[in-house]
Amino acid sequence: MELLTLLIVLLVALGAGLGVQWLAMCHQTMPTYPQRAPFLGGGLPETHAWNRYHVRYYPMTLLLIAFEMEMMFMYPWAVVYVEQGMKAVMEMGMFLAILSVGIVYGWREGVFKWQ
Amino acid sequence: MAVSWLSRLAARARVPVFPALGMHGDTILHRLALTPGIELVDSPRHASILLVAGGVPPDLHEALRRLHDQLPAPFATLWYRSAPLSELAGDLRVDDPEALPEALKRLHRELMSGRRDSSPRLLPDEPPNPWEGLGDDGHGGEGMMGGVPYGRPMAMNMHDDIRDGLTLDSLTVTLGPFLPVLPPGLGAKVTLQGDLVQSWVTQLAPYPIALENVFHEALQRPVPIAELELARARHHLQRLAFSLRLSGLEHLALVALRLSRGLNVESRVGRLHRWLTRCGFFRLTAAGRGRLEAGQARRVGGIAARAAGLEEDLRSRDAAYRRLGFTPIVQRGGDTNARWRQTLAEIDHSLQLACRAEQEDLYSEMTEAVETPRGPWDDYRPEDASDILEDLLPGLEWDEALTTIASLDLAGVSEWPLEPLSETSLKDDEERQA
Amino acid sequence: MDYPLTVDIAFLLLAILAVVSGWRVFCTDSMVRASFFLLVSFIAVGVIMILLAAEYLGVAMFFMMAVEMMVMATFMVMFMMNPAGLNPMMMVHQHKFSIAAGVVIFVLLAGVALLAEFPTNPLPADLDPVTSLGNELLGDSMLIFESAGIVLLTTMIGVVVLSSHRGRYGGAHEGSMPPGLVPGGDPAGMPKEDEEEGGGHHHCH
Amino acid sequence: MIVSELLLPVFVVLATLAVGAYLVGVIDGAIGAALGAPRGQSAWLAPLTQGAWLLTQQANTTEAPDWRAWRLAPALYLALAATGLAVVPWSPTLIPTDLTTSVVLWGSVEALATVVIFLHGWSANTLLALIGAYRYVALGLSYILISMFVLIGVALPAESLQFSQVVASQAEMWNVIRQPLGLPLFLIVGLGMTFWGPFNLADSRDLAGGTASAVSGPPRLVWNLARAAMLVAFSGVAASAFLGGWLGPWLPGPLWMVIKMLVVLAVLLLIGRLVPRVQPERCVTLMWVVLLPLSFIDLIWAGMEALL
Repeated sequence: MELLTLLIVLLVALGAGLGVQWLAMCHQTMPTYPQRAPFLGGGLPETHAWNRYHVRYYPMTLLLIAFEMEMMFMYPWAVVYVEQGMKAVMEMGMFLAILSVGIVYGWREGVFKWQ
Repeated sequence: MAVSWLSRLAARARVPVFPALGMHGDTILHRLALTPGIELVDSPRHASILLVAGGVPPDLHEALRRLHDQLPAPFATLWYRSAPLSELAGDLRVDDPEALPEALKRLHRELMSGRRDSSPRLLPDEPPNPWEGLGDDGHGGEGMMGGVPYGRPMAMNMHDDIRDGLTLDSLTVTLGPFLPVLPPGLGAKVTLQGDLVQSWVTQLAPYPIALENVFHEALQRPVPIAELELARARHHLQRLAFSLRLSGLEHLALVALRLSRGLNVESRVGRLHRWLTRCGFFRLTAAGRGRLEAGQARRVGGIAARAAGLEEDLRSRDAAYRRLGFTPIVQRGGDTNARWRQTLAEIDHSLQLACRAEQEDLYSEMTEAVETPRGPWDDYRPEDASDILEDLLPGLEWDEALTTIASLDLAGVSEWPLEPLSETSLKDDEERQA
Repeated sequence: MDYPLTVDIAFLLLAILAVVSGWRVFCTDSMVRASFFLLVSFIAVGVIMILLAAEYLGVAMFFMMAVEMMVMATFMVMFMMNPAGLNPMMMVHQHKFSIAAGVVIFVLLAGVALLAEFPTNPLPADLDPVTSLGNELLGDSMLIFESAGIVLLTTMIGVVVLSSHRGRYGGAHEGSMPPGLVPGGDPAGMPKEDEEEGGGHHHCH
Repeated sequence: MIVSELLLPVFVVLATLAVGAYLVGVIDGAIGAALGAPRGQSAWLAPLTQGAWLLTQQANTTEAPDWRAWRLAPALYLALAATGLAVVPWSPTLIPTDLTTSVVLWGSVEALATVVIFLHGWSANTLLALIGAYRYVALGLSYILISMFVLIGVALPAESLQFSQVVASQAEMWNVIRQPLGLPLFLIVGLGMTFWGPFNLADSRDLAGGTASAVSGPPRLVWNLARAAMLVAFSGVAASAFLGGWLGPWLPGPLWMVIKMLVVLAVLLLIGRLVPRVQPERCVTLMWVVLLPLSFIDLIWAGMEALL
């Protein structure tokens, strides 16, 4: 029942979002090419904007994947934390300490700066 | 029925105006920013009215046509102290700043109620390159990267990267002259890799700025120092307001604008300075980038030079200023951060000088040269220095590049003084609207 | 086993969605679309997991895959020519081999699904999968869990070493020289001979 | 039965989303006016007139957009906001979706929001939108860890990943007092996921509207609406996780939720107007080097507190 509610809410919101766009646009002519040109304050691009985009923070994304992988273990851990007491503290403390080393190392090497 | 109800509601919306600035058009924006019911938007797609403010030089007409065609229908164009393009000769032209807000609102209402048709498209409906039915699949493309898919070539790897050596594609675009985040009139050919500026070639120098008449008079005869200093503070406050708006501090930008409009010798900027410090403007937004070398700083002159530690100020040569105990303020660093600290310090300094000069009724004594807010004006007027951007910007991220440009006053000084707006006080303006 | 018919229908629809979007990954031209079709496929599988009462794993699947596909998309765009697929292209290679491999694996898996005898081992009604997962992490699997931490640390350091171009003291092309102990001085912590041969060079920039 | 378990929750969620999004516009306008924006029409009418104008405006397109993704992105963002709001409990009995892992589900809404916002900027195929999209990815991938730490912090005393349990665990003391670092950090996450105010890296002024720079008309309306709806969903989650959700004396639970959500919204919108936009590079460094360690401390604090 809960999933059904979620599904209905999701579909209604999605449908409303698409519907508003579609209703208003179904009887609209295609804008002219000059209108469709990218806005650059009167200037023009030479090429399409899609390109091999040079992401400047790529080491950060990789660091995140490694870290996030580990964070997923923390959710079940949180549930049994109070029940297990000190054992849980020790285990997770150790685990986080190990991973913090990774973050500190990354920071020292300037990973969070634009490459 | 439903539609008319909708358009009646739409007619009551704040009028979204996209300003395309011509010569000396920026003064009216300071006024419009404080006018209720008008919203200055950043993109022509978000506007229902294109406001062309100030004369647009003929060589920019092509760019203006392109911009005009980028507004989605229904839209209208309003020409403020500017001659309409020949195709749009029938458009509304307003020269009176008092009448402008009402004209904008009326235009918007007429558009929404259908009493006025949307402005016609000026350029032919043709793709940048013909593509339909061409190429391997009839969409203009050839092979993996070739051809002109949907009318444009694909971005290709042209430049080696300047930071980490990964050579990916670079994008080359011409920006401006109507990009609202650049100084009016500035146009450039920019190559970007990712969000990093790889190269910047200034193609169109920004329009010369018009200074208040008092600076022109100071070269002819002694003028009251209080007036000179207030005009200087006004100029800097307006620049500050532009930069604050750019960094998302709309309310402080309005504070700065209001201050500049009602500026007198009693005004102080201490509170504005404190707010800026507290909200983290200096640390989060204007963080030290765009550092000028001594040579560049000298070329730009004025605030930029003094922010870079050069103690150059023509005012210290003036005997009247010396009597006021004037010594130039300087900062070290010469970066964005130092420039804004310098600007705020100089506004404050100007106001104090003005206050004392008024008490003693002092007049400037040196008439062969004057320190304008833009820099020293001795034998020559301060000239356009926008080509230093070519050395300054490469290697900066887009946001850093724009904050750097905003912190620099690069345009040359126009030979004509600023035409004074008929100054009804701001209070009246706002009260009348409310 | 009793569950409503809707679960069956939902399972079928989701399975079709997972397979179709998985297939679309290989026939779209745009790298971004390909990544996010894969994401849709994973989300469909995640919902199936929720239907199978593996609620945590299902939701964790959305979470992980959203981040991972996002990162994958940025890298695919960075390194593939024509990343948006403005010109059509064929992303599939070695057709015969891949078709054969696909058929074989499908037959094997389908065979397992149909022929294997699954134990009827009904879950206790009060079982909370998240709690039991947590207890497992703190029980027998603790060693595995901690070694996973070490492995991830190694991954992080590897990532930084391989991908970060910028060193502790600036870009690698500048030699990542440490700053001097006095302003403008020679790099600190360098052996003597390095200092002599690199000193003059260092002052150039 | 079907009314109380299906129709009522669905109605509650959708109505909150619609009314809440409208209120976001009203409150933001009121805050703007209080801070000195020129007073025009009443703040109550402004969001409606703006919406009506967008509905009558032509929808812009670009030369070669990724059509489907471009039109889907605003609708998907709205759907994510609705999903996020659906996990928020209104009272011990009125909980639209009471999954045992609703905290993790909210986390995945945050992660998927990054995907959707990226898609919105990418599919326009224009320079300024593209830069906005990639900037947002940098931000989105940075705040997600902070959010995880902070939410795990509130799950510790509740011994559950269920928002209803999280609320119930605050019967004695709200988490905002028990874990003082939690709410400020979580508010930063909220500003990040709606790219509002200081973290408006995606649709910022220096990019002429960023991912929204090329859209106009109804698609822009849906996009703005979805952003406001996401703020509402976020404030619901923040109110349940830190401000004790439906708990409170005298008034009925749902009413308390409404009051608390409005408080969170007002605080968020106020911060949005008072703090300048952070430079992207600074933002990433700030998130990882300052806020992430702070969220570590928050988790340790929460852990200590839960055991004592």
